[in-house]
Amino acid sequence: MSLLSIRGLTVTYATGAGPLRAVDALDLEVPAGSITGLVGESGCGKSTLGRALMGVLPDRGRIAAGQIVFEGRDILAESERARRALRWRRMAFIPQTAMNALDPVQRLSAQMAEVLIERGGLGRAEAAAQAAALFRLVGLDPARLSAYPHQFSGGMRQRASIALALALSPSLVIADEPVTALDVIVQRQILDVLRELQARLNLAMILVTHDMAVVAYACDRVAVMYAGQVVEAGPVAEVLERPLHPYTMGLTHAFPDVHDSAMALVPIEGSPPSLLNPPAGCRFAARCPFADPRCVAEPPPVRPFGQDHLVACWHAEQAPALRVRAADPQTWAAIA
Amino acid sequence: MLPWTRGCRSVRSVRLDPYATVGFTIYTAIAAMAVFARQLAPYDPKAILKVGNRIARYLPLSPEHWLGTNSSGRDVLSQLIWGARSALEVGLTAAFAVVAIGTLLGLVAGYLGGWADRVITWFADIVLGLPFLPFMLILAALTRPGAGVVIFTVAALLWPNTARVIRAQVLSLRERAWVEAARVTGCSTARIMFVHLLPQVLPLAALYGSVAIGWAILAEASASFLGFGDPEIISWGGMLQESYANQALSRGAWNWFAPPGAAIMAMVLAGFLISRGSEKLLFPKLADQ
Amino acid sequence: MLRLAAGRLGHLVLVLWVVTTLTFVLFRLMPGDPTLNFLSPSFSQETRAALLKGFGLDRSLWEQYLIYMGNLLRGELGQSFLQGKSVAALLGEALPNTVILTLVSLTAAYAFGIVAGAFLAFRRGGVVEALAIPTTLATRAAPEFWLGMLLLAGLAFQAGWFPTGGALSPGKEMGSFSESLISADYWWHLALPALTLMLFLQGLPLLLMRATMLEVLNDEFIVMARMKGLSRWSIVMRHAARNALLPVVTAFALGLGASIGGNVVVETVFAWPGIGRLLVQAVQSADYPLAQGAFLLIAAVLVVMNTVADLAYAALDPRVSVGAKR
Amino acid sequence: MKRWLVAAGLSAIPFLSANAQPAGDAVRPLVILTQPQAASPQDYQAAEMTAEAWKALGLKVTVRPLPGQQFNQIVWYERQRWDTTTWQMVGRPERSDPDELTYNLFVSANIANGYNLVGLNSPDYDKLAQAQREELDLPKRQALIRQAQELINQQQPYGFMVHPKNLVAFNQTVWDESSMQVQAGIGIRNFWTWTNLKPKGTQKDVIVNSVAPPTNLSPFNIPGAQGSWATELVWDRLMRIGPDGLPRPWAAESVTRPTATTVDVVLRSGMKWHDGLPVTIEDAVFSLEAPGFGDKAPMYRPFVGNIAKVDITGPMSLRITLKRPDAAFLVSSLSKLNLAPKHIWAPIFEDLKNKPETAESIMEKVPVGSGPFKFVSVKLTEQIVLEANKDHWAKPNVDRWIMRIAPNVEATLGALKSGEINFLTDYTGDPDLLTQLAKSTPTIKVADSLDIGFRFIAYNERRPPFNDVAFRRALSAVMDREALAADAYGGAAVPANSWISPALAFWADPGIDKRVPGGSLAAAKKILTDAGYVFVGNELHYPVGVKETTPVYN
Repeated sequence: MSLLSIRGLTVTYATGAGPLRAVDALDLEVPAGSITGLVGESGCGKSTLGRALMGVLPDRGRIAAGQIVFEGRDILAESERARRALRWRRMAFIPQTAMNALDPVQRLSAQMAEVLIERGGLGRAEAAAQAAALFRLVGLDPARLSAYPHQFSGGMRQRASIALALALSPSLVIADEPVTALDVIVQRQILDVLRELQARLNLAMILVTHDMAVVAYACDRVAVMYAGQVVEAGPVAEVLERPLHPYTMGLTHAFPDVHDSAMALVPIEGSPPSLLNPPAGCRFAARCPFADPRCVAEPPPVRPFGQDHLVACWHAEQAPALRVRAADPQTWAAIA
Repeated sequence: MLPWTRGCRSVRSVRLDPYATVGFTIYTAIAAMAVFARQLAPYDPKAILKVGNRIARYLPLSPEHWLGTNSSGRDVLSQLIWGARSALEVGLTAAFAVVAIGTLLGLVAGYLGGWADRVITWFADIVLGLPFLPFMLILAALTRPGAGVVIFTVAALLWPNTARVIRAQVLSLRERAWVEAARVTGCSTARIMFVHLLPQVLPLAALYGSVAIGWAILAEASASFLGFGDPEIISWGGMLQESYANQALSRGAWNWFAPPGAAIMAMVLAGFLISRGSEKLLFPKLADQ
Repeated sequence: MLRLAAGRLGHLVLVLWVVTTLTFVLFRLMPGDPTLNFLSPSFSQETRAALLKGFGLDRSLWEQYLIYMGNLLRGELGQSFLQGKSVAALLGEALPNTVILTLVSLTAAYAFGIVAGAFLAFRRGGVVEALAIPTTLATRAAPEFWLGMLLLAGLAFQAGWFPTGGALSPGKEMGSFSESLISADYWWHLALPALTLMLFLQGLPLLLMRATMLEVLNDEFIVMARMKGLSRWSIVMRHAARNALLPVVTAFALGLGASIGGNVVVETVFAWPGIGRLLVQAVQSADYPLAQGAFLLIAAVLVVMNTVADLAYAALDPRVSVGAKR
Repeated sequence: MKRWLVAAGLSAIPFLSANAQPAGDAVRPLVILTQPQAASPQDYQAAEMTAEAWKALGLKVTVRPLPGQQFNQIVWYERQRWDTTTWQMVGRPERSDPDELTYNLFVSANIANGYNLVGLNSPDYDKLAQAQREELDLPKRQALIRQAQELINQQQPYGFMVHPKNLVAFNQTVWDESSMQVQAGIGIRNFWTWTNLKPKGTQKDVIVNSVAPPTNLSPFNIPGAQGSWATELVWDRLMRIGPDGLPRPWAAESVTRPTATTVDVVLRSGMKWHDGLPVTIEDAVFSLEAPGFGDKAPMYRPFVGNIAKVDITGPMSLRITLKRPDAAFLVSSLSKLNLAPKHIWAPIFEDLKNKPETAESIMEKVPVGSGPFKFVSVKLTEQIVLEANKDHWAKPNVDRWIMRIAPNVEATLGALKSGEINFLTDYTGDPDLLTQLAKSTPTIKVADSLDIGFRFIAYNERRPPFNDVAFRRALSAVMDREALAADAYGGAAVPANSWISPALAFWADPGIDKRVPGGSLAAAKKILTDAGYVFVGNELHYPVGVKETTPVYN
């Protein structure tokens, strides 16, 4: 039983040229007690998905269709009041850029206390104690609670953000590119913290990233998003070892491996399709070295493939052969 | 947000924004009045009109005098129309001066940096320490009052606002690849500044200019009101001052008193509306803090 | 913060020195001579020469400059030609009136502007905005004295609700300025000039508040606050307003400095006995020592308030005041 | 290029027309200086109307307003520079005697730096002016004064415009009109009104207004017309000009003139300074002598210039010996000099000896006089508050005399309406509006009276062609004084052709305003052509052979 299951979720943005479908009829299961990586290029809708889950979309965005079943309740069907009650208490958020995400003119103690008191119902003293405990939990010196965000390094700010997210013991944490802005060493430290805490607190976590290496390092499961849809999902080991979707194959080459930085970088040529008028067939077809006329004409359905592995590709059956071709940079270069 | 993108957006919004459209319409109307004053004005604005051998003072609104006449028997509408000319002259000259000085110094400070930047910034700080109206009054008292003083004061005291913004923009532009490329291919500093960078910052500078037009008109009106205007030139500020000196208010001569004030307001407003796309333009001092 | 303050103060002194020197040059360039005001058939050339000597105008510019700076440092601004009183005393009488007028109108303008600006930021794109923004801009675009005259005509001459000028009713005697401050009469006289200035000044805080509020509302930490499920009140008051107010507070300090000099016109319309009116009268009657003193005072207030604005911004924004990184 | 063409075109005209009519150079463009409209809308408009009239004579005329400071500088100190200027002489009680103006305005002694701005140099006039000054017999002096007026009428050194009317207004629910005094040439706004004014109700403060801030209030300074209203009340004078326009003893028990050059004064006894000390005969002597000490009271110095010596002849009496007979001495000196306390001012004069300042610029914290009112507070740009001196022999009926100082004419009218002021004493605005206000507001009553002063356009005889009497006469002839009085001065004025106002009926020459030589455009042109001037087309040229050598005013 998943902690969170998303069914047919569609999020649109109103633009001058009509609605833009940032997330399009997306399905996703997030099991309890694991880290699910949500990976894709920028603009593929993964951050929108994170914000949609939190119920805080930008002004022009709205959920057009679908269900979000969280802890057995369809939260989209519930009142705003009920949804607000869930926020931060049951599901929390770790933002991408902690510098802007923390109020620049308030001390961290105040920002912690605000959540603990207003949302957690703690007294002032309890809140202070709890804040100190949370700081220790994420590896920060509680004495630094009196600091302002700008006095922290990037890594420290991200730790503080994690502490904030964990303040009310949520069951689900959505981390939106939590390490993107950090240098490699610090990235690793933060990921370690996330993994350790996830295990210790038995959290479910969605880790949104564009970096396959992060997924490989930190996640249990992975969902690959392309142009507003999940194109492949499954356990990390399975997906990375035996990618079924050409896009996943491309991505695994497009980013330096955390373990093996010597591996050749193979960027995927071209850019994702417009979400205003998505192509009729497979959305990746235009950039796919293996696409054929059917790919262009018909959207591939999501199919289970083997143990716990989902993919949306007409050519999933030929995956082993394609993986070999995909390893050759020439294959990708031909597209351009 | 980078100042550059801010600039881009405001420039684009000038074209789209309905407020800006209104602003440009006002400017166009005033410019038309100024250019065709001779054709549009029904009377010589300086002619003392007579009824019999008496001066035609305070004639009410009529088909002959749409806005009536004033205390010295002059046609108010004709004065209003001719006033557009001096408003435009003062406004444009002052705005041009502000933009020219501000852009030049902003470019130099931003692109050259170093001591040039420090000197210009320091100079701007001094200028910001001079109170605008009092400075203009003193200047008017020690030279011949009139538009020259107004234009000089506006140019001398308002350039720092433009310079600051231009400098910020240049700072971000100079790091761009194409500037780098120009440098590498051996373009002279002057060439980079004036051929490559200048066209990029001009739209932003022009927005500042549109606000400066307004300040110049207001300054001219204030100077006239306090008795430091050029009495020989027909200007809206002068008309207000004249109506004030002749108690148009007590007389209830709204036809004399209201139009020039409204005209000044419209012209200043037009500048604001045009620059509204980027509201920070109105608060230059704060924009980069 | 201390280092910052020390730096700003050093800068302040430098700017003040340049401004005072500039003033000196400006006034020495004035044509004619100050004795003209004693125009009289019996006024002999010798007397004029003696007077010039009395004002030290017969010495070399350098000597005059040294004397001038020396006098300034001692707070000695000379004697008003026309009023037979020391300039310092006249300025001392006028300054509190200007300060009160400025403070009251500026505070009212900012109180109104902040609330209305924040409101407009929330009500973006409605009819209210479509009406309010042009109205605000128009008020700001109208010549102050014109606004003042309209108010004076409507509310004082026609309706008779307010006095026509001055700071106190005729014959009212106040032992001290503080006595004036607590008299209803003073505030009744203050109402119209303050209202005029307020109308003129409210545009800036309103538009500024609206603009920064809009910017802040799109900031990541506001989104985060919403995600945290915080109440609207907490979001607006604790996070949005606090951050949006920073530039507004700075603008207030700048406005205070600028307004002291900008009050010239309003003070003249309402015969408000402040520095601005004093300056206008001094300039009109060529009372140079008085004009020079008033100008210096206004410039000094402006320069000081510019510095205060910088420091206020620094003090309110921990990014500047705490830690060196910006 | 364009300018060259124009220049060529201009020079071509006399050349082409030379055959038709020989002529000298064209008269240069002339300039009328005046005050800016803001400062004096009436003079400004009068200048404009005059310029229009002169254009009909084929002249190019421009009106050039100058701000106060510059205006005074140029007119007063740069006498070679200007062509014509508007100017005015204001009415003051001491000018109730024609001597001051008759002498100062036109005698040749005042050409260099005195009141003879225009530089009229007429030995005949000088003789008349001196003769009237020394003539103590009234009918004879009257004849001399009228002779002088006719001489000036022929010379036309000024284009006289109007004698203004003083407009004042008061709240008749507050003040009893019957208690007001009308002074010839001044109206009801005068010393006698202030000391006699009776309140009708509980408002016992008379609140008057001034549109200009007075200068420093000192017994040795003339603080402008408005400031004088206050100083008159604070400092007593030995004599005062009565409502009838004649001098009468005031702080003196009696003033007699035993010979043409001696004046005997008996000081009123029992007078006290506002600080409580008695007014002594030494104080009186000091007050007559102090303006003559060095050059420390330049404004008052001329008033004692004819005093040879002052002797104390008894505990309360003194004798003044004059250098020359002076018909106007009682008016222009004894009615003008303030009684100043010696115990305060003697040390000040002593102190001033080694300083450049004059006594004019000294102001006591609370100035001390002996008059019917004493100072309470002074803020020269806001208000002056005087309170009644209950110990004075002529103690006023009002409690306080308050002068509000506000240059805004609109606000002043509003203040009258709202009751902030209850006696409008200084109104420079549109007469119509005041009349209308009185009509719509029954509590307000307007009183007007013809002033002693006059307004005129001065012709600078230092600059040709103004040195030519024919040219001056022609200019004066085309000025429409009726229209000026009606339009420029809003009807609150009467046409003038003399410096002596009809308000001074005894001295004025009735009908002189109708006797301007010429008097019509045709007549004026004839005056010019008779004098040799030539109209070339529509342009006035000098007589044959005369070159224009005077530079255009700039």
